[in-house]
Amino acid sequence: MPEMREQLNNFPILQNVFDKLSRTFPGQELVFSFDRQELAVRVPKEHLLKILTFLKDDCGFNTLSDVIGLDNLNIRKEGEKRFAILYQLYMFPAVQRLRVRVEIGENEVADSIVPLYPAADWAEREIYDMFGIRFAHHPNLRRIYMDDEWDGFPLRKDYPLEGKK
Amino acid sequence: MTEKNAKPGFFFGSLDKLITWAQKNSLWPFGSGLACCAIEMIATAASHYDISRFGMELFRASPRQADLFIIAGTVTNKMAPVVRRLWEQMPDPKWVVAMGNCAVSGGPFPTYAVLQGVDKILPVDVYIAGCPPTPQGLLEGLMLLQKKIAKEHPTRMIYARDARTTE
Amino acid sequence: MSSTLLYEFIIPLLKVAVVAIYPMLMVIVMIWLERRVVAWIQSRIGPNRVGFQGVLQPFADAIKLFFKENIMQCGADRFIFNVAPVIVLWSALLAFTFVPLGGTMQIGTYNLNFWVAESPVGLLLILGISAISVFGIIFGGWASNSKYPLLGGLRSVVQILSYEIPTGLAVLSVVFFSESMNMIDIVKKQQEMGVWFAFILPVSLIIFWISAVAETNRCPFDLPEGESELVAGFHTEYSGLKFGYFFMAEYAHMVLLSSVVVVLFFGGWLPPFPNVRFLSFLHKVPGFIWYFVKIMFFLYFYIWIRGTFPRYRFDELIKLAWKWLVPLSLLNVMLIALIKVL
Amino acid sequence: MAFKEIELNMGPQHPSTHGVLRLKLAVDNEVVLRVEPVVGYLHRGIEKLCEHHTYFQITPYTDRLDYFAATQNNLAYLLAVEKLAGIEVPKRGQYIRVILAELQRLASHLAWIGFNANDIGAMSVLLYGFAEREGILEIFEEYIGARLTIHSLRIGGVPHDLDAKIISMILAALDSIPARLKDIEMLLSDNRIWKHRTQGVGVIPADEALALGLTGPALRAAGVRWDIRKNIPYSSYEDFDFDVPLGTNSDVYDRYLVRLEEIRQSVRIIRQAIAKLPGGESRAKVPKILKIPAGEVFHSIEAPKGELGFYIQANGSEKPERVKIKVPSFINLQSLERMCRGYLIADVVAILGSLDIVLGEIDK
Repeated sequence: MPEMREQLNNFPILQNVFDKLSRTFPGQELVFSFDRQELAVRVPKEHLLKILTFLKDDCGFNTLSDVIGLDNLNIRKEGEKRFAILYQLYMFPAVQRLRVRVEIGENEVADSIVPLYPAADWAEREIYDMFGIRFAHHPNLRRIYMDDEWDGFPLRKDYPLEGKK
Repeated sequence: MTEKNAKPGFFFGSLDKLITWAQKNSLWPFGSGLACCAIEMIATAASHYDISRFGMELFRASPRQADLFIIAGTVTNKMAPVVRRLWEQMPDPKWVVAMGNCAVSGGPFPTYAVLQGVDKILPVDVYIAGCPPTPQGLLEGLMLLQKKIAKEHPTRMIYARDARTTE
Repeated sequence: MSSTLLYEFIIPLLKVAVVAIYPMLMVIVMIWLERRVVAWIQSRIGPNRVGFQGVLQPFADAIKLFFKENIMQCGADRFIFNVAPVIVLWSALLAFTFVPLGGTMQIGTYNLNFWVAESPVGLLLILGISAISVFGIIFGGWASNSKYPLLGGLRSVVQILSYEIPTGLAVLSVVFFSESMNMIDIVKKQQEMGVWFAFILPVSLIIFWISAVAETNRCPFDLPEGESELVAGFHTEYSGLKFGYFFMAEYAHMVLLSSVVVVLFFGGWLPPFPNVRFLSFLHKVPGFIWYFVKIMFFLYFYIWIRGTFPRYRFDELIKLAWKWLVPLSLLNVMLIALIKVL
Repeated sequence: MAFKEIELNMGPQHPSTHGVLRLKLAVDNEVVLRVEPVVGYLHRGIEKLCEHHTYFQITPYTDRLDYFAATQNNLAYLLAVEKLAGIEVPKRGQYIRVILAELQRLASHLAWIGFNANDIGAMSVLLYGFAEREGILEIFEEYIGARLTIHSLRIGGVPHDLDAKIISMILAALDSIPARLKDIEMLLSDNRIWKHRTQGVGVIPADEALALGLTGPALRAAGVRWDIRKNIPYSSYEDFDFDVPLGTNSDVYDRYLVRLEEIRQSVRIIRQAIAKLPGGESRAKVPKILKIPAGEVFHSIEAPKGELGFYIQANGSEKPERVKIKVPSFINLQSLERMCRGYLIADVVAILGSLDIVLGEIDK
């Protein structure tokens, strides 16, 4: 962890976010990574909502740019979960970005962050539509792109490009 | 005189010419665009390429008053039944122009969500290649359609009455 | 052939034929004129491939519309659906009987006057008959059994009714001066006074013109067939010649209201500058030429407005009618009554 | 009389939904109670396609996202790839990219003014906007050969250099734009009907706009000073001085004014870029087969519609593992529900137009 602090030396705001996070959540295994000037933190699924509220209220990440779904079927190491969801946070007006990563298993249910960031409503519906990851307490979790009675989740790695006939 | 290749007499022949002349010169396109080709269709209707010279500038918003359906863009599987219903709502002497590679054959999107070619659901009269076709390409396609309309025989139902059944 | 048969039967019949064909001809001219002028405003060329400079374009449209399939909505009310366009077009054509197209011309012993009927309440009849077109629009909107035409129909009811009042009051202020509602007397009065009513009553001219544009559902008041909101408004479900009827009726109404404005405010068939000595050669030109020139100006004005203005929102439209035009026209009528009395 | 709510369907085909968007309106005699946008009618699966194509082959797909601003999409994608692969674009290449991107912003805003005015009834402004846009499309046709989906940028820089003919065409186009803007402003800006139709319509407060993730001119009209060209300068935008137009009461009229002002600022940027165009190479050396080691990057730019971001996850091969496109119109359309409550149907059309959404981008 200490060498992570040196990497953040010329990014003061990100450095104190790093300090605050490691101070308030010492127990949980938060895995930080800083590459190409982008700070990313891997967060266990159970504490996601707590950490995101903390980031929003205390650290000032007041806007959510994007919610990204990943299917790491082919590149995951042994024992790792299949899916991952990334929350791209943005701090305005201090102009800083942070990426929070959560690993989701095959048919686990992620919890929706719509109460925190209303912008995530459609993005989560898109992830459900494309990957089949269900979100708890989502206002109306329905498919957004495909027909409602479409079977299969297109962006999964095992889904053929031309679609199932 | 076998009904199969019944020739239109002088009266029906000139009547055909009159009707097709009128239909050719007042093709009102249906104001519906799907994707990028729609922008080139509007650019063709704008002042630089000016489709109104051929009397086509009245883009009717309701299918009831349009008689030319330019499929300008990608027809996805979700949109296909809608496009089919719009085509059925148009009154009868109607023509379809498939504008752009997506409408002609699915174009650069061979994916699960795209209908590979609009002629799977609609009878297409003119195919225009290009992604998107330039306004000159669209104008050339429309002039081809005008030539095709000029050769039609709308009064065939009268002078070749029995031919209709054998067709 | 006895002269009474000629004078009493054939000439009025010819006149009726002329008045029936005249709006149709004007519609043909208007279709071409509108598409060319709007295209010119929008730096386009407009139809110029069909016949010389696109002159045959209206005929091509009409013939094509004639041969279109005639679609009837399944849930539509058949009779009313078919009657609506006829009412709209018929109301415009019937009103033309009282419109004086020109003065009287001396041919041999018989002075031919350029109007079909002359009635002491000609003005009221014209406005009354042209207001019947509202029924056509509502029938069309309601009978199409679909949501957008219904909304279009409702909008046109409120719009045309709320603009009848300013029209009536503006006409009232004219009648104060002309002391008669006979269209021919109004023109004769202007000839007698040597000045057109437009210069005496500019306010009522403006009021009448705004409500005329509103009554024919023309931009910026074209909410009943607002293209971008209600797909095609009340005539969404009409195809083929029935839509052609609505199309022609709109233009016929425009020609009708332009001719009413010309007769009321600009002296129907009177040559301009009547008392200027060296312009007296203008009197040689027959009356209906002047009438035609003045109408073309107003028809051009319709198209000019269409090329420039955006569309009103519904509550703005009603606010304009009730908060601006009605009080203004009431004030105008009172003012003119005062002037007449003093 | 029992209150009966009409369910009006501004269906996938409607003159003013700018493409295949379906709006389910719950309407009480023209007053809108609820709006529920339904998207997906133009979903072509571009993200799935990106996983089956190499980094070079993906650039033409990004043209077809926001087909009004093809160069901007290329720029966003290419900056993300170059950041991932660590490719340094030479200064001249960056300047030419800025010129092309700003020209594309002009074309997009001019088309938007035309569509928004046409939705509100002023059809002539659509023709004026498109006539002006033709001048810019001719420049692209001269530079790269295509008009709309132009694929005008490459990994590492730009395919061709700007020769004197293109620069003279650009300067000629820039001279004619202010005159045309004056025409449009004369027709619209102080027109009473236009003001009635746009002022106080579709108002959304600044904090709610931020919470809903609104970006671009719609957010700047709420007075929030967020322009990525200024906040996180990319592709040497820090060398040019331009100001970020802001609105005050965040309604359709302010969005219209902000976009008008942005056109003038873009003209300023292009003039400065042409004046200070440095010499040298316009494209970096890029290997024919580009294999990018495992890693992920998220990079976003200021597209005409808002913040357009690309998230790319590389897996060492020449094809990306995952490409996620953060699309401004997708998030902006979400706030339509919040903006349209209580207005009339005619206002829904005006508000939808002011958000400047493009369906190719929303449905990906």
